[in-house]
Amino acid sequence: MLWRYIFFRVLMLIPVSFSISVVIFMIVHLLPGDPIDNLIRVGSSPDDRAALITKYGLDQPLAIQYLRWIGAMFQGDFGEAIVLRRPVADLIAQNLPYSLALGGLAFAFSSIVGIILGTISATTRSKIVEQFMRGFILLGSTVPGFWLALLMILFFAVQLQWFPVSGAGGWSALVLPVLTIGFGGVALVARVTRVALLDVKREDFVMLLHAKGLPSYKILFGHLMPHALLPVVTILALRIGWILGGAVTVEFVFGRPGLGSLLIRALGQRDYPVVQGCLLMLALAVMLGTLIGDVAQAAMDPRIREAKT
Amino acid sequence: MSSMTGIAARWMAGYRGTPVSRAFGSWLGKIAGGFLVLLVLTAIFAPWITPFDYAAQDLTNGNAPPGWPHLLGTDQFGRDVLSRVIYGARTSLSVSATAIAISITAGMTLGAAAGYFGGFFERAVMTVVDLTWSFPDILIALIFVAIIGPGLTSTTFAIAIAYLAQFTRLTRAQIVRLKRETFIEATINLGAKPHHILLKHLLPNAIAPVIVVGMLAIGDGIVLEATLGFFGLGAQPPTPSWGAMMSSGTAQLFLSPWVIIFPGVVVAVTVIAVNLFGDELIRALDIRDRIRGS
Amino acid sequence: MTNLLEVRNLSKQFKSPGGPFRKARAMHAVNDVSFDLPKGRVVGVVGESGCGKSTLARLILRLIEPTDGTLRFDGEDLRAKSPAQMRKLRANMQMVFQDPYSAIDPRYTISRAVMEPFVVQDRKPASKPEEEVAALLRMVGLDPGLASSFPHQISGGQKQRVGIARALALRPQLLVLDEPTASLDVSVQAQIISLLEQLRDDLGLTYLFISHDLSLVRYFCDEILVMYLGRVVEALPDTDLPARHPYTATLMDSTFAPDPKLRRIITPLEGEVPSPFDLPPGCAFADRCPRAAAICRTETPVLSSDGGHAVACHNPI
Amino acid sequence: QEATIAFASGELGATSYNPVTSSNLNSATSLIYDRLVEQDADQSYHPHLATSWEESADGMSWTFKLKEGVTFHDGTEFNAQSVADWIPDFADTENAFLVAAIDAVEVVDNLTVKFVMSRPEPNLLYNLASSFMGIPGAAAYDEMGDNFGVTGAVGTGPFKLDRFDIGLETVLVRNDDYAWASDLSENQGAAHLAQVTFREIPDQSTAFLELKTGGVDILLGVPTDFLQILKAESNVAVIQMPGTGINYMPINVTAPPFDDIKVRQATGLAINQEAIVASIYNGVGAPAHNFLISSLPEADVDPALDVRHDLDKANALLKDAGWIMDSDGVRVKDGTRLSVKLFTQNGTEFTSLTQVVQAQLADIGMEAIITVFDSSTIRDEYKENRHQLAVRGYDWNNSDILDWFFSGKRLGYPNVSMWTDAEGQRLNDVAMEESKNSEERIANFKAYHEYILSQHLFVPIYQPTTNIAYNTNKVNVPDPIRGTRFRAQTVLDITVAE
Amino acid sequence: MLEVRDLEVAFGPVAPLSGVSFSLEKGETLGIVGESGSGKSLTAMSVMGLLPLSGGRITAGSIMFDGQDLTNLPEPAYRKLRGGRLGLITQNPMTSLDPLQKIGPQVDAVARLHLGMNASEARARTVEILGTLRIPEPGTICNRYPHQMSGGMKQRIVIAMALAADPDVLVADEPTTALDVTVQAQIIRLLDDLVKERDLSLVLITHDMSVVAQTCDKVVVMYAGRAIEHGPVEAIFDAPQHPYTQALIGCIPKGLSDDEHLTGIPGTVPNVLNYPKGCPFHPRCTQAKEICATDVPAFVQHGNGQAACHFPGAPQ
Ligand SMILES: Nc1ncnc2c1ncn2[C@@H]1O[C@H](COP(=O)(O)OP(=O)(O)OP(=O)(O)O)[C@@H](O)[C@H]1O
Ligand SMILES: Nc1ncnc2c1ncn2[C@@H]1O[C@H](COP(=O)(O)OP(=O)(O)OP(=O)(O)O)[C@@H](O)[C@H]1O
Ligand SMILES: [Mg+2]
Ligand SMILES: [Mg+2]
Repeated sequence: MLWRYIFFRVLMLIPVSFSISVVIFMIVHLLPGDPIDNLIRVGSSPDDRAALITKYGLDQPLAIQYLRWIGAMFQGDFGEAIVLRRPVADLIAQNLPYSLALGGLAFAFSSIVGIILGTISATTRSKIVEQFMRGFILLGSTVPGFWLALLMILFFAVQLQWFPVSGAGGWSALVLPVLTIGFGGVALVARVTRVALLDVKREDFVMLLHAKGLPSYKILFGHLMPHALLPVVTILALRIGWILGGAVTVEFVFGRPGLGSLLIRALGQRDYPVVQGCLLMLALAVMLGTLIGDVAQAAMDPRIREAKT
Repeated sequence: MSSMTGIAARWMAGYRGTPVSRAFGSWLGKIAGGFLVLLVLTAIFAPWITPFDYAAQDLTNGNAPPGWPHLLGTDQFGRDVLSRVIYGARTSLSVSATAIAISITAGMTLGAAAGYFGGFFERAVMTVVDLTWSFPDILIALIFVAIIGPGLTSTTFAIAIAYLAQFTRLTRAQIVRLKRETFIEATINLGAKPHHILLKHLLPNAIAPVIVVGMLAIGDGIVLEATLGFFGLGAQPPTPSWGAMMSSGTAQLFLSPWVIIFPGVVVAVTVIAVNLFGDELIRALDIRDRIRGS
Repeated sequence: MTNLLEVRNLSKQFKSPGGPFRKARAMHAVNDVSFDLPKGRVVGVVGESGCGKSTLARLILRLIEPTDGTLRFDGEDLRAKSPAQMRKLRANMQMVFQDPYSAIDPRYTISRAVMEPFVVQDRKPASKPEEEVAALLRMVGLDPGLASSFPHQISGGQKQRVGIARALALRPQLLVLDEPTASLDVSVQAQIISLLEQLRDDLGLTYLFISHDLSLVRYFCDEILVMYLGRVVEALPDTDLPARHPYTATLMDSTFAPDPKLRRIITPLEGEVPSPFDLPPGCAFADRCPRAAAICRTETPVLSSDGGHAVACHNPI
Repeated sequence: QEATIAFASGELGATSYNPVTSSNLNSATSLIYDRLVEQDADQSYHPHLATSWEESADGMSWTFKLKEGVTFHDGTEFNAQSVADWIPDFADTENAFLVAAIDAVEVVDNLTVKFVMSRPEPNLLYNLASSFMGIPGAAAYDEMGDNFGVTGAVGTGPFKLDRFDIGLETVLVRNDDYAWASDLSENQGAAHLAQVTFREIPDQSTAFLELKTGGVDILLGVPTDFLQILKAESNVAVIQMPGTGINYMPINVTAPPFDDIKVRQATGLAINQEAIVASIYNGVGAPAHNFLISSLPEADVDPALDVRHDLDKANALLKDAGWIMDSDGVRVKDGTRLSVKLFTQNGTEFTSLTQVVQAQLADIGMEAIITVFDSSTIRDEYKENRHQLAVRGYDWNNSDILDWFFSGKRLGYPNVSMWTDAEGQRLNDVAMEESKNSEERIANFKAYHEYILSQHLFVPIYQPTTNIAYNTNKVNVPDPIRGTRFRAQTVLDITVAE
Repeated sequence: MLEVRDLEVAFGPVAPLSGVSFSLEKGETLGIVGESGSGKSLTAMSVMGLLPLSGGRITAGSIMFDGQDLTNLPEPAYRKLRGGRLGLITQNPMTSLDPLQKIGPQVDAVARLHLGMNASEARARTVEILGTLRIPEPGTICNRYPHQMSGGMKQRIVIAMALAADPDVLVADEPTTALDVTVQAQIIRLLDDLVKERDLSLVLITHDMSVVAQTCDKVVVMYAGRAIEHGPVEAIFDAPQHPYTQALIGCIPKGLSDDEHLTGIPGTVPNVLNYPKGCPFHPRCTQAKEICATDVPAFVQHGNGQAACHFPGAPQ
C-alpha cells in the first residue's frame, strides 16, 4: 500500500531529524561571536552583559543547551528569538507565506516554462530553434540573481514602469522576483526535460507506438511526457529547499521578507534559536521534498510503486 | 546486438582523437574552447597585460566613463576597471577552479568509498549528501564562511563544500553502476585485491563524467563567488574578483554602470562558454547517460 | 578418473532486503545442487533464463557465498579457504563471461587486459610481457597486432577471444564458460566453439559449459545437467541419451532443426514459469507438465538414478 | 494625504514596537509614542510631555511637570500615574540600564511626578529623550502582553499603529486628537498626513529606484554614494542633517607595532580626512579630528590634540621609532615589514573607506591587509585580540561613548583599542560617576577625551551626515530638520505637495 | 502484396543498406536472415516507414504495397497504414511496451485509431484478440502493467497490438530472439497459426536459420547491407548458392551426431564504414577471385531462387 509506505517514511523522519538537529545545533554554535552583543547598547554596564548571558543560558554547557532546545522543540516550542525578541514560531510563520508565494510561483514558473522549453528543444526539427532554446536556457543559469534582479528592475520597473520596484504588496510586486528566480530554474528544468525526452525517444516502445500509427502529438503527450516528467519531478521535489531558502539575494534586492532573509539576518546577529529553527525547518522541508519526490515517482511509475510497497 | 550501431554512430560523430580535440571539433566547441583558453591565458599573464596597477587609486579621477586611457573607465577610487577585470579573471577562475578541484577530490573519495563499501556507511553518507545537495548552495556557503571567517581561502572551501554533494552523488552512482559490470567480476575472479579493483578499474572509469561535471560546475562556482561577493564575502579589497566588482556598491549601477556591467558581462560570457564547452565534452566523451540523474 | 570439482547440496538464497515497508523475501536461485566434474571432461548445464545457471557458476568460483553446501576443488574444501588463499586459488579456476562487450575494462588496451592476471596474481610471465601477450593472443586465434587496441575497436567475437586469453593466461585447470557465445552471431559462435574444443585438447582443460541452447550443449559437452528453477532435474551422462524428465523432453522438442524438411508440429507448453519467490510445493514443473500427477504437487522429487540416469521426477519417461 | 517613507538601512529588522523591551527600534516608533523630553540637533533639551523639570542640587531627585490634556490612543488619560506605571516595566529588560539610576517614581499630583534617584544621573534627560523611552499606555501594555508593539500599540504620539508586517512595512494613521507637539514642530496640532507608510527596503539601490519611480516619497539615511545621482534627479531634494556619529580607526595598543605610541601617532597623521571627505564622500559631511561629534561641547578640545594629516611628521615619527623605508615602499624594522591587519565589517560604506585608508597608509610605508568581516565575527576577532587596525563607526550623540569604547572594563569589545591605563580609568570614573550635574559632566568628559586623544588610541576620520531625500512632487519636508534624528517632530510638519 | 525492389537506405553519407529486393504474396511467410548489422532491422523500418525516426532516408528503390509505392507516401497516409494494414512486432518484448501504462489502453489504442471504435468496443476487441492469442484471463490482463508479466506474455501483447486492426502484412523483427526456447516455440507456433488462420503475409526477420527452416516459405539472406541470396526455403537449405549462405548453414550445431564439426566463418563482419568494394563477402570467402574484389555481383537465377555471386553454387 502506498499509504503504508508514506506513513513509514514520515515515521523515519523523526530519527533523521534528531540527528540533523544535533548537526544544526553544532554548526550554529561553531559560529564565532554571540547574540548578546547585538542586544547591549551604549550605556549598559559589563555586568548587564553577564546577566544577559546567564538569562539566555549561554553559559551552560552545550549539551544542556541542546537538550533544552530540543526538549522544547519536542513540545512544539521553537523558543524565543534572542535578538529579534519574538517567538521563533511567530517569526517563521510571518516569513513563510512570503517565501511560499515567491518560491512557489517561481517554482511553478520554472517548472511550466522549463518543461515547455525543454519539450520544444527536444522535439523541434529546426536546428535554429534548438540552438536558440539552448542559448536561452544557458543564459538563465549564468548570471547571479542579484545582478539579474537589478537589471530587471532597471528595465521593467524603472524604464517601462510595468511593475513596482520592490515590496511585497500585491501580485504585481511578485512578477519580477518570480521571473528572476524562475529564470535560473527554467534552465535546470528545461535541461532535465530535454535530456529525459531525448532519452525516452530512443526507447524501443516508442518505435512501436509509431508503428501502431499513433500521431506524434499523442505519442508526445500520452507516452513520452509521463516518462520525461519522472526525473523532472524528482529534481523539482528535491529543490523544495530552494523554494524556501534559496531566494536570499532576490529577497534582499526586492525588499521582500522571507525565510531566507530571516535566516541570513539571524545568522548575522547570531540569533541562535532563529537560525536553528529556520535550518531545521529547511531540513524538514528538504526531507519532505525527497519524500514527495519518491511518492510522486511511485505514483507515476507502477514499477517503482511495486518495488516500494 | 546493437552495439555495432553504437560504434558506427560514434564513428560518424567523428569519434576520433582525444576527447578534448573532439570537443574542439564543432564550431561551437571552437568558439567556447577558444574563449576559455584565451581567458586562462589572460588570467595567467594578468600582471603583464594589465594597462594599470589594479590597486592604484586616483581619487581625483573616480568614476571616469570608458575612454582613453581607461578603456573600461574607472571605479569610485579611480582604479582602472579593465585592469581589475583582467586581474579579476585570475581571482574568480582560480577560486572557482580550486574549489571545484577540492570538491571533486573529496567528493570522489567519499562517493567511491560509499559506492564501494555500501551498507550503513553508504546510507549515512548519502543521507547527509542528499540533504546538503537539496540545500540552497548560497546558504551552505554563507554559513561556512560565517564559521571560518572571510577571505579567498574560506570562499574557496565554501564553494567546495557547497558542491561536494554533487560530486559525491555522481561518483557513487558511477561506482555502483561500474560494480555491476562484468569486467569487475572478471577481475575479482582473477584474484584481485579490493584496492586493485578500486584504483585500477572503478575510479579510472568513474573519473571522466566527474571531471566534465566539474568543468560545468566551475561556471556555477564563478556565479556563487559573485553572489558571496554580494554579501561582502570573498575576495578582500583591493584584490579584484568579478563578484566583488559586480557588487561593489550597487549604487555604482547608476553612477558608473561600467564598473559593474563589465564584470557581469564577463561572468555571463565565461559561464556560457564553460557550459557550451562542457556540453561539447560530454558529447565527445559520449557520457551523457552517465551524467544524468545526479 | 578423478574429480576436479565436487559439488554437494549447493544452495543459494537471495534475500530481497526487508524494510519497514515490505517483508523480506527469500528466493532460491540455486537449490540443493550436487554433481561431479571429472578432470578433462566437459559438463554442460542447460536451462531457461533465470533458472540459476550463472548463480551456480558464481557459487562454484566463490564469487558469491553459498547459503549451504560443500565445494571441493582438486580435493580441497573451497569454502574453508580464507580470502587471501582464495585469491591465490583463483589462478586455477577461471571463467569466461556471457557478455563479452563489458568483460574488458573499456580503458584497458588488449595487452594490458591480457597481462592483468599476472599483475593481479603478482606473477612473472614465462617470457617477456610483449611476447607473452602475443603468444596468448595467437593461442586464441587473434592477431597480436591487436594488442594495442581498445575494446571498443574490436568486434564482439574478438572480445570474447580476449576474454578467453585472459582466463587462460594463468593456465587454470578449470574453465567455467557462462554462455560464452550467447551474444554472438552464429558464425562467430562456431569460431569460438571450435577454438574452445581445440584449447581443451591442447591444454587438457576441464570445462563447465553453461548454455541455454540444448543443441549447442549436446554438440559440445560430454555430460549434461538440466536445470529448472534452481534445481538439477536431470543429469544426462551421455548427450545422446533420450530425455527422462518431461521438462528435458519439452526442451528438446522446442529446439528446431535447421532443415525445412524436418518441420514438425510444435506442441507448446502451457502455463507459466512460477515465480522463484514463492515456489509451489512439490515439483516446480508440475503446473506445466503433461504427465503431472497428484504427488507432483505435494512432494518435491529428488534426483535418483532408478531405472536409468539420474532424474528428479515422480513419473519419468 | 499620505506618504511612504523608506527606512534607513540601519533601521531594518525591528520585530516589535514595544519600546520597553525591544533592543531594536526604528523611526516609526517615535510617531507612536511621545517622550517626556526631546533633544535638538544642538543637543539642547526641549519639553514635550513634560512641560518643565527640575533637578535637585545633589542630583538625587528629578521632578517633572506634565502636560495637561494628553490622552493615549485608547482614550485613557496621560498623567503622573502613567509615568509611575511605566518606569517599573523596564525591570529585567535589556533596556533596564536606561532607568537604572531611578530608585522610585513618586506621584506628586496628577501632573507632577518625581524620580527618586539611587545616584546622580546627569545623563537622565538624554535617556528620556531616546526612542526607548517613548511612553506606552499602561493599560494596553499590560493587557496585550507579548503582543504589545506587534499586533497593536498604544502611545500618545501623532500616529497610531494601523498595521505592522514584520520585515515589510508599517502603516500608521493620524491621531486626529493630537494637540501636544513639542516646540520642535511648527505644527502643534494633528499631522497633515493622514497616513504614513514606512517600508523596509534592504538594498539601497532598490530604495533609490523606489524614490525615483514614486514607490516611496521619502528616503531616510541615503548613502553618500547616492547623493550625486540624486542631485541629478529633478524631482528629488536632499536634506542633510548633522550626523550623530563618527567613523574612525581604532588602533590595538597591545598589538605590535602599535604598542609604540609613535607608530600610533604616525598612523593617525597618515590619514587625510579632508581628502577622504572630498573624494569618496563628495564633500558631504565633515572630517573628524577627534572622537566626538562636533555638536557636543566635549568635542571642543585643545586644537593641538586634534588629529590632522601631516605626512612629514608621520614619516619622521616612524623613522624615529626605527621603521626604515625599504625599496619596495614598505618600512622595515629588524627585518620585520610594517605590514598590519586592517579589519572592517561588511557594508559598502566601510569597505570603500577602508580601501582609501589602506592607500593612505601605504604613503607612510605601512602595508595594510584588509579583511572584511560580518559584524558578529569582527566582534569575536576583537575579543580574541586578533586585530591591529580596524575601520568602524559609531552612532551616538553623547560623550559617554568615550566610556563605552575606552573603559578598561570592556577590553576587546567595545574597547577595540584594548587600552587600559590607570589615569584613563581615573578620568573615566570621575566623568561617569562623580559628575553631579551637566556642567561638571561636560568638564569631566572633556578632560577624559583630551587624555584619550593624547594616547593616540584611534584615528578619527569622518563625521557623516544623515541624508534624507524626498520627492518634491509629492511632499514638502521642512528644512532644516530639527531634532537629532528624523522623528515625529518632522513628520508633523510634512505637507503634501500640490 | 509487398514488393521491395533495389532498396537503398542512407544515414547522411553512409549507406548501410543497398540493393535489397524481395516480394511477398498473400498468406506467405518470408524469412529475412543475416548476422547482426546486416541490415535486417533497417529493411523492416523501411517497410514500416519508420526510418525518419532514427534519421535515415530511403535513397533509391521502391516499396510497393498493394500497388502503391510507399517510398513517397505522405506521412499522414503512412500513419493510416502503420498499425492498420501493416503490423510490426519488435525484437525485445521487455522494452516494447510503455511501462507506465496498463496493457489494456495500449492495445485499445490500435482499434480506436484504425477501426474508429469507442473505448468499450475497443476494449471488447482487445479482450477478444488476447483470447485468440491464448492469453489466460484477458480481462484482468488488461489492467496489469507490463512489468507484471513474463517475456512471452509481453510478446503476445505486442502481437495482439499488431493484429488489432486486422493487418494484411505483419513484419516481425526477431520476435523470439530475447525469449527462452520453450517460449520461442510457442510464439513461433502462434505466428504460424495466425498466418494460416488469417491468411496473413508475414515478414519474419531472424538470425536463427532453424527458425527460418521451421516456418518460412521464402528466404532472403542478407550480408553487409545487401540481400545476397533469396529463394524458396527448401532451395536455400538444400542447395545454397552463395558461399556465405553455405557457410552460415555450416555454423549451426545440429546437435545430433558427433562427427560434425563447427568451423565458423573466418574473419569478421565488416562495419558500415568500411564495407568492402565488390562482393561484400569476398574478404572472408574461400572461393574469392580477383573479380569479387572489384565488381558487385549481379543476381544469378538458380531454380526458383537467385544468388548475388560471381561463382554461385561452388562448394566451400
Ligand atoms: N545478486 C543477486 N541478487 C538477487 N537475485 C539474484 C542475484 N543474482 C541472480 N539473482 C536471481 O537469481 C535467479 C537466477 O539468476 P541467474 O543469473 O543465475 O540465472 P541464469 O540461469 O544465469 O539466467 P540467464 O540465462 O538469463 O543468464 C534469477 O531470478 C535472478 O533474478
Ligand atoms: N541510426 C543509424 N545511423 C547510422 N547507422 C545505422 C543506424 N541504424 C543502423 N545503422 C547501421 O545499419 C546497419 C544495419 O543495421 P540493422 O539494425 O538493420 O542490423 P540488423 O541486421 O537488424 O542487426 P541486429 O541483428 O543486430 O538487429 C548496421 O551496420 C548499423 O551500424
Ligand atoms: Mg546467466
Ligand atoms: Mg535488428
